[in-house]
Amino acid sequence: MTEPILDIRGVTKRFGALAASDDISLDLRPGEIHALIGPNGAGKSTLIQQIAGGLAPDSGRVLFDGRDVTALSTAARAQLGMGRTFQISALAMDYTVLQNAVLGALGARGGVFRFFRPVMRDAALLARARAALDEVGLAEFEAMRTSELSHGQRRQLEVAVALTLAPRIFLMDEPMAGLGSEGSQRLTGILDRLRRRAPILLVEHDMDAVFALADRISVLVYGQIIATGSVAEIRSDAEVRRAYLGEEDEA
Amino acid sequence: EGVKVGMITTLSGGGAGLGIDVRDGFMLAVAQSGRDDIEVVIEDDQRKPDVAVQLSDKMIQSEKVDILTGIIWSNLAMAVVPGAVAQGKIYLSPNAGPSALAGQACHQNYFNVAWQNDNLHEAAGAYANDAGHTNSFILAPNYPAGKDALTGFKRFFEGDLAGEIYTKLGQTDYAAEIAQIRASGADSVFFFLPGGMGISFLKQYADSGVDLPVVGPAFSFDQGILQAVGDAALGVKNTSQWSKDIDNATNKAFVESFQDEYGRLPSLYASQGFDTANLMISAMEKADISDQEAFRAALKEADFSSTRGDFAFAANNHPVQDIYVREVIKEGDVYTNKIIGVALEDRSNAFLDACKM
Amino acid sequence: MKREMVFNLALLALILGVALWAQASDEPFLITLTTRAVIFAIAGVGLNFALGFGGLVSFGHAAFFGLGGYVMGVLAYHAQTYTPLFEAPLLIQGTKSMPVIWLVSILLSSLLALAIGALSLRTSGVYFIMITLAFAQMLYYFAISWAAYGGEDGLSIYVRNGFPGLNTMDPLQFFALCFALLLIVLLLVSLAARSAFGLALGAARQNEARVQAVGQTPYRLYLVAFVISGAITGLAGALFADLNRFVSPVMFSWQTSGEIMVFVILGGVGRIFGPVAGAVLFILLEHLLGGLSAYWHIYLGAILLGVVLFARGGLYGLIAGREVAHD
Amino acid sequence: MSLLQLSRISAFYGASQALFDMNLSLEEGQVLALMGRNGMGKSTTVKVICRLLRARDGEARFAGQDIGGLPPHRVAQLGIGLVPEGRRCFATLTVAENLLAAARPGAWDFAAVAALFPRLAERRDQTAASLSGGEQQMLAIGRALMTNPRLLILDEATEGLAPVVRQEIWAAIARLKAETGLAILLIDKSIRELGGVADAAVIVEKGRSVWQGDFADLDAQTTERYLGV
Amino acid sequence: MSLILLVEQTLNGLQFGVMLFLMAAGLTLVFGVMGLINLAHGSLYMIGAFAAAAMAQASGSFLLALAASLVCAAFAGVLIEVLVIRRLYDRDHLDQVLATFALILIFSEGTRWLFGSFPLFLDKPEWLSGTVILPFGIEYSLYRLAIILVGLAVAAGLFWMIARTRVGIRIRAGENDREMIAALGVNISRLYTFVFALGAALAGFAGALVGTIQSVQVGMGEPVLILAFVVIVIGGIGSIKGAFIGALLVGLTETLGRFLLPEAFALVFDPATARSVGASLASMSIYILMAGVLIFRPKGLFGSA
Ligand SMILES: Nc1ncnc2c1ncn2[C@@H]1O[C@H](COP(=O)(O)OP(=O)(O)OP(=O)(O)O)[C@@H](O)[C@H]1O
Ligand SMILES: Nc1ncnc2c1ncn2[C@@H]1O[C@H](COP(=O)(O)OP(=O)(O)OP(=O)(O)O)[C@@H](O)[C@H]1O
Ligand SMILES: [Mg+2]
Ligand SMILES: [Mg+2]
Repeated sequence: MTEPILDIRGVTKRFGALAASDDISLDLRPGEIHALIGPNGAGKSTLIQQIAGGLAPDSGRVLFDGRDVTALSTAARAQLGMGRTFQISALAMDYTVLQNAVLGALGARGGVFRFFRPVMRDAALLARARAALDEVGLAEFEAMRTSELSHGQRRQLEVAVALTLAPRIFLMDEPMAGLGSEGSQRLTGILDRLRRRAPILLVEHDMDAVFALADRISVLVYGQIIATGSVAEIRSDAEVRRAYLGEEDEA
Repeated sequence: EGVKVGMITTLSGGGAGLGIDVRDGFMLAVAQSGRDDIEVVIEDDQRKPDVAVQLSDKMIQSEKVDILTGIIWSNLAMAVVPGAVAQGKIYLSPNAGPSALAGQACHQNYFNVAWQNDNLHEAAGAYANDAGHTNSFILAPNYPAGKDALTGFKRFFEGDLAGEIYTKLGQTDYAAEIAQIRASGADSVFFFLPGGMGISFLKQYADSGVDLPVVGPAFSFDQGILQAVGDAALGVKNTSQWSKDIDNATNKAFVESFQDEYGRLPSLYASQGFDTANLMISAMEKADISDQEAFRAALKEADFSSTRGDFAFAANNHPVQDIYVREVIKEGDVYTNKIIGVALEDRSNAFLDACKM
Repeated sequence: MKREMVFNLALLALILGVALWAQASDEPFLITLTTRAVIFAIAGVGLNFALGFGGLVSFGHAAFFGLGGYVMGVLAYHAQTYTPLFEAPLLIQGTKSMPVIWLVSILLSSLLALAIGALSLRTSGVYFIMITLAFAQMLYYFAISWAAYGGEDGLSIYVRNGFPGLNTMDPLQFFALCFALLLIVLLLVSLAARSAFGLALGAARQNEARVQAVGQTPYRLYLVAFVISGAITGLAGALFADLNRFVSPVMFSWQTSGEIMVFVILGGVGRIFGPVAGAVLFILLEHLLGGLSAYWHIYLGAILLGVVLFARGGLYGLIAGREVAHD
Repeated sequence: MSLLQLSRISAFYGASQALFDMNLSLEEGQVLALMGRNGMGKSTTVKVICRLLRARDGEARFAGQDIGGLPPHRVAQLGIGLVPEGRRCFATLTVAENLLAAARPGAWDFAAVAALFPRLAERRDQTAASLSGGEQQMLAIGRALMTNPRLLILDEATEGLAPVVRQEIWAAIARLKAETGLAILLIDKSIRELGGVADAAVIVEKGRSVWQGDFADLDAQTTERYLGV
Repeated sequence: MSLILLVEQTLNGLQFGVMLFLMAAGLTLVFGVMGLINLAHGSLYMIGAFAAAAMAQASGSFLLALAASLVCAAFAGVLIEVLVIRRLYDRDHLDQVLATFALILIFSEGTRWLFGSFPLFLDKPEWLSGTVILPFGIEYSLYRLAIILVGLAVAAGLFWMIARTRVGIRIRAGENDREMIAALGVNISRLYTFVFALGAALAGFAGALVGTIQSVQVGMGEPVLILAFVVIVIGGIGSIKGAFIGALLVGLTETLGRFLLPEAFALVFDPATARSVGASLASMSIYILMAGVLIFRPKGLFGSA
């Protein structure tokens, strides 16, 4: 079996009495899409935050490529190759779509402390940014101000920026949210191709997408992983159906 | 040939009252002289040193004035005067008299028609001796003029100091200081807190139940702000080179005509503005401004009749004059001052030796 | 974009034109006034770098303006009294050479900005506004009671400092010097605004989480911006003190911070030339309205109010359109 | 007469036009699905109805009244309850305060909302900012119900919700429809789930209403053409 | 230095703190609740003091003077809210700074134009004059005692209003998302006008109460404004509790610093240096306090937002 690139060991996070992450262990292996599903408020975003570095766990460790990154900042982890999307879009709203993408490319390349060369003339960065925009279908909107994008378009841009980073892994918190059916299908296609570039830890409520994409699924309920397995295993797990899927599967 | 005067003074913002009085006093004298060869250009310095410097440049370079005057505040004077006199202009100070300009940085073109900054404080020290105070508590804001004030007071005061403190510039609450005064065992208080600071202090002092006698320079008891202090000031002794009841014809006429003209009682600052203009006019009668040496000599003679009575210039171009003790009284509805004695006679200043002119 | 460029050039031409015209018609004071506007513009461009591009609303830029002023004051004072600044551990003499004074001002302002920034940038928003104010106020009160250099009275320098090959006492030559510095500063700032750093800084202003997620630390971006900003404003302070041949604690006061901020807002936040337009307009108003009435502040207030209410984005917003140019 | 009627609405964001010719009508007690691809103008239509965006042209009537010139709060008081895109809960207020802030007298009160979403009662004193995404969505719906509206507008109300919760919400919508006769304007990406409750549908494309009719009449060809599925 | 003096100074510090709270309360309300930086708060304070002085002059009644301060400041508040501030809610803070800075200019010079350049007279009434004897034999001004009580009452009232009442909740909701609360049927404009008027009235009231033992003059508002900002930032913006604690902290630091620092330095330096260095440091003390608090608690003591 291949070594996991992301390895979460016994992570615990409490908010007062609530254990949002309760001794969670989880890993992500090269080439796979590992979906993390679970009811609202189960602690998925909290876990993603702890992996990405926005929140420090009370205990437990996060290993990235064999290295303990628990103490590193968000920026440092991003530089090591963690690319993430946010559940609620986090974009530079006054910038154009292209500028947001270039920002991602710049972050990946480094050399932010350059003061005299116009960054929007940097061919390498532009090429990378445009490729990402093209991939999510935003190419024709590159000159638009981000604040003028519709909700769904912003979600697409969010993914595009993560793409520009060319990360070693993707952490995606509900990338499908807000996308129409067409958009979801398109993104599903993108993610499917993406897994070969870098494995994806995918938090998603869109079961069509999850079932279509996931190599493995972990189910988080009340801060605990209650099941991990293949699509088929999870679909047929009675506990999961009760806590999360409901009648979904029957339709 | 006439004279062109540039007046830079504070006409807007919190300290405007002083500038307005200086201006009004000055212009009254000019009007009374009946001369039509005096042109006065007036500008507002907003109490900002850099604005004052800019205005002085304007007066000198564009307006091409012969004489500058009007500045109220020492820090503005320090910003403007050295440059102006170095460029060959005559500066007549109607108010500020920082020690540097009396000593090291004195200049033949700089004449102070009000006082050297220490004078009124020195007089307060002298008066405290006369009044039999032997253990005084003294306070002033923590800036150069405040330090000068306490130094001036101590120069003449022979008793002990029950306490000596510097307050914050612009401070408005004095409960802590008053508590210290109460606890200090002092028999009297000397304070220098110009403007609103003094009003606040006096009101709070009167409210505190401490009733030690208070002495201060005229600045906190002048006509302009006395009404705002009200009863709290009654009976307080203060030192001043001028008072509206100084008994001479010039002063009587000044007080009367000022009241006629502007509908209010003149203040210390108004008298200084008035005297400044009259000094200038007296020089104009003797010499032409184009002959600066002669004009300076004429100024130095101080051959004008001052509202304060006797007036002469010491070697460093600062006044030699009597400094009075006044008491705050109420005349009808109006709070005002009454002279009760002379604190220092023919007082010059402490910086004569430092001035190499 | 085009229109903004035209307006930029017109603005510079106006400044230059006024100075030259004043020289021709022998109105040296007008040159001085223009120089004042130019220097304020430099200070504003400095503040704008932190405020406009980084969203760092510093209400304490008087700290750098004042420090620059005092660097000039103290160095020149020691030079003119022939007393050394320090004797131990090494002998430091005063100087009357502008380039040296500028360098020292820039250096010390940068260091001060580094210290203030490092502490202040732990906070954000209104807290940042107030903590920067706090540091400036500390310096203000320090300067007021610092008797060695005049306390509240300040320090007078009788003769303007020198610049090799120029007669700085000549208003036009000193103006030319300041104007050249303004141009240099504008050039550097406009390069920086379009650079990688500018892009990342602007993104940090808009969304810190985004910048972190692409692997950058907003704190570092902010700190660098703040230091650059402080250095530019410090240089302006040194020039301002030289213009007046005088320095006093007023340069440290919160009113000064406020005025510099007004230039920036008036001209247009985040516009490279905004502070230049703001400073010119402000000085012009001050000069024109001052003679109008003793209560001229009312008119000034009304005009400023009108600008905020009806010209969104300041003068540049009004004239060059609301879009911030990106290329 | 329709409860809500939009005729020939055009609207702009600054200089860019987002709605060109938008027509829509919604009857009392009806559930209307507003459909379209991303960025076609669904949310913009909602903003125009709630007067958060001023229509440049055209007419908007609600309950017989022209709402084009009314301020937003007056429109809301006429009986429009909005669950906006992106939830927009009051972040620093607690759950209870969020609900209370919107409350107007009527059948919906805290107890009724708590019965619909028990999770909210559990989180009663927690600030909205600390709620999970789904919890915030419930709060936004509860908040709109607290205004006791005649028309409830749900803009992507099930976005980000777990399947069980989504089913609950769809069930709740069905119940609202059956029991209260509340008119509902629905925006959602799941055609299947919309089909369970919607009576009628309007499809927007590039700021124009291009199709309006009974939901049942939506055929595969139409959805393929306008929605890409 | 006696213990009694120390106790008395502590009391003075607390009293000064309560006085500061009166000034800061309105500011934190407007600032925290409406997210508006109102530099003209100091002008409202000045307007209150001038209105009180004019009314006291005309009627001779202190209570009428206080009423006048409330009414005039509230009226001025409504006026500027409707004419100016209302257009600025959705602008960034900088536009608000410039606009309210302009208002300072207008109000200050307008007041000077109306009332002249000299300070006005405003004194406490007979029935609040004199001193009372507190435990430890401390002689204390009755008027200052009254200010403490009024300050506490205002604190309690505001706290209750913001935290508990429906109006308070809606105001805070509006602070989070003005558009959304309007879309829920709340007339947020009217609510904000009300809040602004309330904040203005409190400022004016503070101006009258404090002006009575300080000086009523043009420009009196600006130093107070800065102090009030310091207070609410230390406490955490928008928190009435924070403003209260912040005010007491600033009051104590300012008062005790002025008193103790020179004494402390006297242990190390000669008296003259100690006085001067001590006083300089005391001038900076509240700024040092503020910087210190913010470095360790970047959102102030009770800040959340
Ligand atoms: N800062 C906080 N303080 C207190 N509770 C918190 C905080 N952050 C999150 N929580 C709680 O922790 C739980 C987990 O939240 P989290 O956002 O991780 O959920 P989630 O699984 O992402 O849900 P969803 O699918 O709805 O987004 C929720 O109940 C939430 O209310
Ligand atoms: N605040 C805004 N400023 C400028 N343009 C905007 C703004 N919001 C939306 N738009 C533009 O208006 C158009 C319609 O947007 P709208 O939000 O109504 O789309 P939508 O149909 O709700 O899409 P989605 O399903 O993605 O939410 C979009 O093309 C978008 O670019
Ligand atoms: Mg989540
Ligand atoms: Mg939408």
